[in-house]
Amino acid sequence: MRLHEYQAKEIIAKTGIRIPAGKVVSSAAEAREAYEVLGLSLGVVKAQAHTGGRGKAGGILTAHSPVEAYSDANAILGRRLVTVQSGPDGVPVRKVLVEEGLAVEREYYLAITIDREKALPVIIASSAGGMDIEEAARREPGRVVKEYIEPVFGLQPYQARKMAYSIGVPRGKVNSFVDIMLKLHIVFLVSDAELVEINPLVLVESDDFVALDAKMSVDDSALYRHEDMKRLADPSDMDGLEYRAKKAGVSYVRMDGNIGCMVNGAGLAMATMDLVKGYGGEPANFLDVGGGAAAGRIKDALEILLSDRQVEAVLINIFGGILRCDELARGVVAAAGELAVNVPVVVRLEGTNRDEGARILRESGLSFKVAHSMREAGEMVVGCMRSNA
Amino acid sequence: MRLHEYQAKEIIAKTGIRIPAGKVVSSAAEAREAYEVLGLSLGVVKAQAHTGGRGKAGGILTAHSPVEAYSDANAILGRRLVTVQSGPDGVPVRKVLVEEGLAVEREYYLAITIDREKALPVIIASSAGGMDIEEAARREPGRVVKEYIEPVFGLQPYQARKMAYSIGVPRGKVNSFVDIMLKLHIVFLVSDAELVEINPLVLVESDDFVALDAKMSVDDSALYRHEDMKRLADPSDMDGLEYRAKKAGVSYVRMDGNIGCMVNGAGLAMATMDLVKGYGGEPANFLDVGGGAAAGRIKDALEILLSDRQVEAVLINIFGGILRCDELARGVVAAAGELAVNVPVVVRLEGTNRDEGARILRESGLSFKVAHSMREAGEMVVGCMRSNA
Amino acid sequence: MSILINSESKVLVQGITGREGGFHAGQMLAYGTQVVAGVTPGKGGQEHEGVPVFDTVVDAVSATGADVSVIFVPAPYAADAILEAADAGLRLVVCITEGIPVHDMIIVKRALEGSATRLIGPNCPGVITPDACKVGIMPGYIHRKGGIGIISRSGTLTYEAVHQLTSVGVGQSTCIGIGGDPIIGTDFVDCLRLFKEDAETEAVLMIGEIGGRAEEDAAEYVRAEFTKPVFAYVAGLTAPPGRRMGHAGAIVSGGSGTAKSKIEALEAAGITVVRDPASIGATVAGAMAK
Amino acid sequence: MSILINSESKVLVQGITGREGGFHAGQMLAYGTQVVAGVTPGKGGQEHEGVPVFDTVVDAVSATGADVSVIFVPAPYAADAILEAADAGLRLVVCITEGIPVHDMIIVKRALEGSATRLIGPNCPGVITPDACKVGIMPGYIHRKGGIGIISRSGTLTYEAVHQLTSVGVGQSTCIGIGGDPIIGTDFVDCLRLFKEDAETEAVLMIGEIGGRAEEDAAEYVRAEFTKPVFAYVAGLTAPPGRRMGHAGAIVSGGSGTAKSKIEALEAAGITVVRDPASIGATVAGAMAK
Repeated sequence: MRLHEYQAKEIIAKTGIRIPAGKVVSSAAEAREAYEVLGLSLGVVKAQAHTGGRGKAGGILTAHSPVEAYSDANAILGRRLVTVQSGPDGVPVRKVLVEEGLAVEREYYLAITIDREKALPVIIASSAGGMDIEEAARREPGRVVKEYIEPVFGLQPYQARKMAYSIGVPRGKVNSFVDIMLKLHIVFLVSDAELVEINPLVLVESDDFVALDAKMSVDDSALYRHEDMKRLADPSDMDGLEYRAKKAGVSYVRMDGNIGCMVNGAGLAMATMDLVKGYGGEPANFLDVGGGAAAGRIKDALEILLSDRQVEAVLINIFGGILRCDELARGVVAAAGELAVNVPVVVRLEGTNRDEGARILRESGLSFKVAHSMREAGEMVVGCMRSNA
Repeated sequence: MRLHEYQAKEIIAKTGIRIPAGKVVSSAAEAREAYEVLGLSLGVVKAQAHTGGRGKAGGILTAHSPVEAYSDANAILGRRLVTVQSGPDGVPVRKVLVEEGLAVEREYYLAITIDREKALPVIIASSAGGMDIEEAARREPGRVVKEYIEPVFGLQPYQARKMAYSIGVPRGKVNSFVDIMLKLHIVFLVSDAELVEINPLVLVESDDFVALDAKMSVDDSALYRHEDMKRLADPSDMDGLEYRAKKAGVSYVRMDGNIGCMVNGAGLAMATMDLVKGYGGEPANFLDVGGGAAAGRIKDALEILLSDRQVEAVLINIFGGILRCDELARGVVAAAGELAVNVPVVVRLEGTNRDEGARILRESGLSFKVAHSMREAGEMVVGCMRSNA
Repeated sequence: MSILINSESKVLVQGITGREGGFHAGQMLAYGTQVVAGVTPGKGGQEHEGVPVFDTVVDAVSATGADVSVIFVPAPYAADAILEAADAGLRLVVCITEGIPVHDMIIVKRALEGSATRLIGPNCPGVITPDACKVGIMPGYIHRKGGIGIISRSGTLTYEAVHQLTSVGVGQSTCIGIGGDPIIGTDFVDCLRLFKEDAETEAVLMIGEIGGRAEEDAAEYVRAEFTKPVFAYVAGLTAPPGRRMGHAGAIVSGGSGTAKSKIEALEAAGITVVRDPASIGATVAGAMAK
Repeated sequence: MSILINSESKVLVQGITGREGGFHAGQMLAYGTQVVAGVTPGKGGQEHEGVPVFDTVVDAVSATGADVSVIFVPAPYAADAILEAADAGLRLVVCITEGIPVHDMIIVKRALEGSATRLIGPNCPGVITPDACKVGIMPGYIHRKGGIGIISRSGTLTYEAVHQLTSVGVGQSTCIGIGGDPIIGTDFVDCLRLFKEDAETEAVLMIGEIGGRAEEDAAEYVRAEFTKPVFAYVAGLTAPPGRRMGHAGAIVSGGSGTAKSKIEALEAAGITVVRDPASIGATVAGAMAK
């Protein structure tokens, strides 16, 4: 689960790490008021949206007066922010953060994430703050350092010190920098985070470190032990269909194509998308109904999938294994009947009683095309599109 | 640092482990009032003193009325409690704990301490609660189980479960028992404890576990990071001389003999006591002034040592090494002069400028006897006693 | 021969009285697996389909001699279940459970370091040696005894691949679902090492997907040390970056972990990469027939 | 020959700008030890008695090739200093600091497991190879080069023993103060193993004290594997139970760790136990003269 900048900042600020004075608001009028209440002489208005590259996309604007804060917020709020990372549709912006502008002396990068291959947390620091870290690592590898964090004893002060000296933090500021690293590690640990990032962490004129921007992502699997985090989830941030899918317990990722896919199992679902593409079609989505593929979920999934107006054909690919295909077919028929499906549907079922399942589909009176292999399924669904065209 | 029962109970109760309703008081009148305020029908009045074996020594009495609580407290308070563990002098009792009496179904033992050889915490549980654990381990080893706690991942629920089943905790109570073990481990960790012990942990009629007695000892070296624990230290619990020694930064343990010892270094101090004993004398104390043996400490130490009325002769054994013996001798002379020493003092100095040191002692006008080796020192000080007799 | 499990394996089911654990214990028994014990704390003394249930793994092991465990306990308790199995000295622990917090797995992984216990999974379908032993949730009937070792990060996609192989008459030595999480007990390289020493395994099929660099590491290992033929399929060529594709571990982040880069690495190591997921069986069969 | 350190050892002083660290760095230099670097975070770039000071151990090592570190930093920071030294790859770390919390040492001990770094101490006087290298705070001048290896839990008591030996003309190969804390990096047995392989060491003198069972373990090892003559002295025959005698580790608790039981174990292993602390030198000299 990704948190918004303002949410991540609130969490890290609780440890004592300094963040700019600021207020999150959802209207231009509130932005003007926030500027006044905060008593700012220079302000920054920042789109709160789950994407990087906000600055270059016009999602971060400066304001020198309450009126400018109003107009900045007006320019940002309510539209979809399209950045290099957001995809062509952009992401919705429903809140802005109004913050004090600070005179920055130096910028650093600081993050803790998980190294999959080592199966250990890793802390990364760089004197090339403000930059994308992969970019920095490519362009100036000497300015990026990292240390693995042993779960035995956590991040040790000496590791933090070593990194601070190594990236050239001014000698008098090393202790403060180390302190921030240790605090960030606590945040990482107690939040079950996948990522905590401060970029840039800036040294301001008053000689303090301030977290100018922050990113945080929490392990969905661990949310059961973080009621406070769960409350931070904002449905309005998600694509409407993706939110419905999440509530239905279905993994769904919307894409640009027109062939809706419904599959059981994540790997098979990806393979099915690749199949569609390989046979000349364009998948409209990734959709995994889960290994069990219970009847209720089948209906929810089909409904979500068909709510995408771009979908012109549907491919259902279920490798049942232990699942009984006749039961599954009845579920699909029932769902399709209720939902009044008006696009071609190709179904491929494999598993126990698959012939009985195929018979049920064929005899349902609904326009299912039954495929007997993945190859046939791919060919049939792409063929539907050709005959549509 | 050893905590009192009531202090240990307060700490473990904060985690949610149940303790009997109770109140700590320091007078008989307060004990009577506590019995009333707690609304008890059966009460227990327990001496709060740093020693085991209180029950058999009359330090734990039952009360069936406020008046009995009054007389129990009267019988316990103010006197020195002599138990099998306290030594012949006993320990002072300045507080009693007035608690509800409970109907006990079963008794267990639970403790976490540090295994020196494995360098790991170890958790010990037994169904022979209420008994001394070494005793239980000797008599019924099958009823005592232990698990080492990996610092990597702490006490794991499966370890606690395994122990609970293994000592025969009733199946329906295993989860509660495991919960208590995990909580006790948290107490152990966050308190920098050397020992946390609940003995007995009892299953009462209402089917709950209650910590009927608790012991806790905290690492003195870690007290700098536990301001709250430091406040629990009660000078009145210590022997007056030992308290003065502690404040002066000197390690001092009082004993039964009449030859006071002042030594630099713990090992050498023990060896010096053994020397005294080996040559036919009786050491009055262990006293380590520390490796450096600064002049201020020498004076404090000598003062403490001489405050013991039993001391009839003093042996000062300093192996200076890098320390300059002439400076040390001046310190000893000054201290002895100020303190008006009227018992024989044998001094053995070794290290840089030891001859100059010996000269200063001899010419001081004070009655120092200078020894040139440990053997001579031992012989001389024991000889003093013989000539006294 | 086979790797990890065989007809002698004695299997213990952790969470046997739960819905999933109970159902699959039955399925494993039906396949012929020696399911000798179950564990559910608090249910010791009961029986499930004739299998005795114990309160603790150590009790189950000492009573039955189980050497392999398969875990179905819910995610919040699964890490503890793995550690309990390792503590009791089980040689192989297969964790089916999905959704174990990654911070828990960091600790489990570190705790198992240097221990004699091998963990497969979590979030995996398990391990099967056709006609000998099934430890997991895969449909047994699609398998056929033979010479192809399979290593896969996926569940149903593996069934698909096995089904294709069996359909064209190509059998399997052992099929291992290594799991779809970012942190897993045993990876491609670990399995390749085992298949290298297994006389029955003639060739290996790897089924990868986006995320991480396990396939790249496997490619490196194959190039340096593995001489049997290797085939591979990588799912997710069409997956958009920055999005998790169902599996916790299936995500392209910061430009790394793409299917394209994996396919390139595998091909550079001389591995036959199948592009069309419908052609896995045919490709392997064709190559092995030569 | 000698163990742990010799005239080639390059020593780094952690906490060199502190009072203790600074003084003893000078003393070590005066003894002839190659003190090549100091470390104090924030003081990098300074010099102390001609020795360059660095901010981090890794910088000091890469600039000077130091292979041994001696730690004087205050107790609250000492565990971190040990871990930093180990991380930088130092072969030997001698920690003089007294009063490190025991929970910190549990973690340090676990972290060093399997690493190439040996820790001596904490709460110890250090290690000296007479006429070659002194890494610690012991008075150098009392030592004399020779054939007795010394292992001791104590500080000044070791000086006393060394002084007695030297006074009767018996020299030392290497003297190791292993420290007076309950958890230490290197124990009697570890040192005995090293002395076993050291050609120059003809006999070993162990100086123990109450608390723990390190002496008992050493007795067991000597009986099973050690063939050179061993002498021992154990302090604390008169110490009362349940009281800490100065050292954090010197306590008889629950009836175990008494000097009596240690002496019995040592004698049962054929070790010559000296009862009179004033006769250590004479006893060893007498036995070695035979």
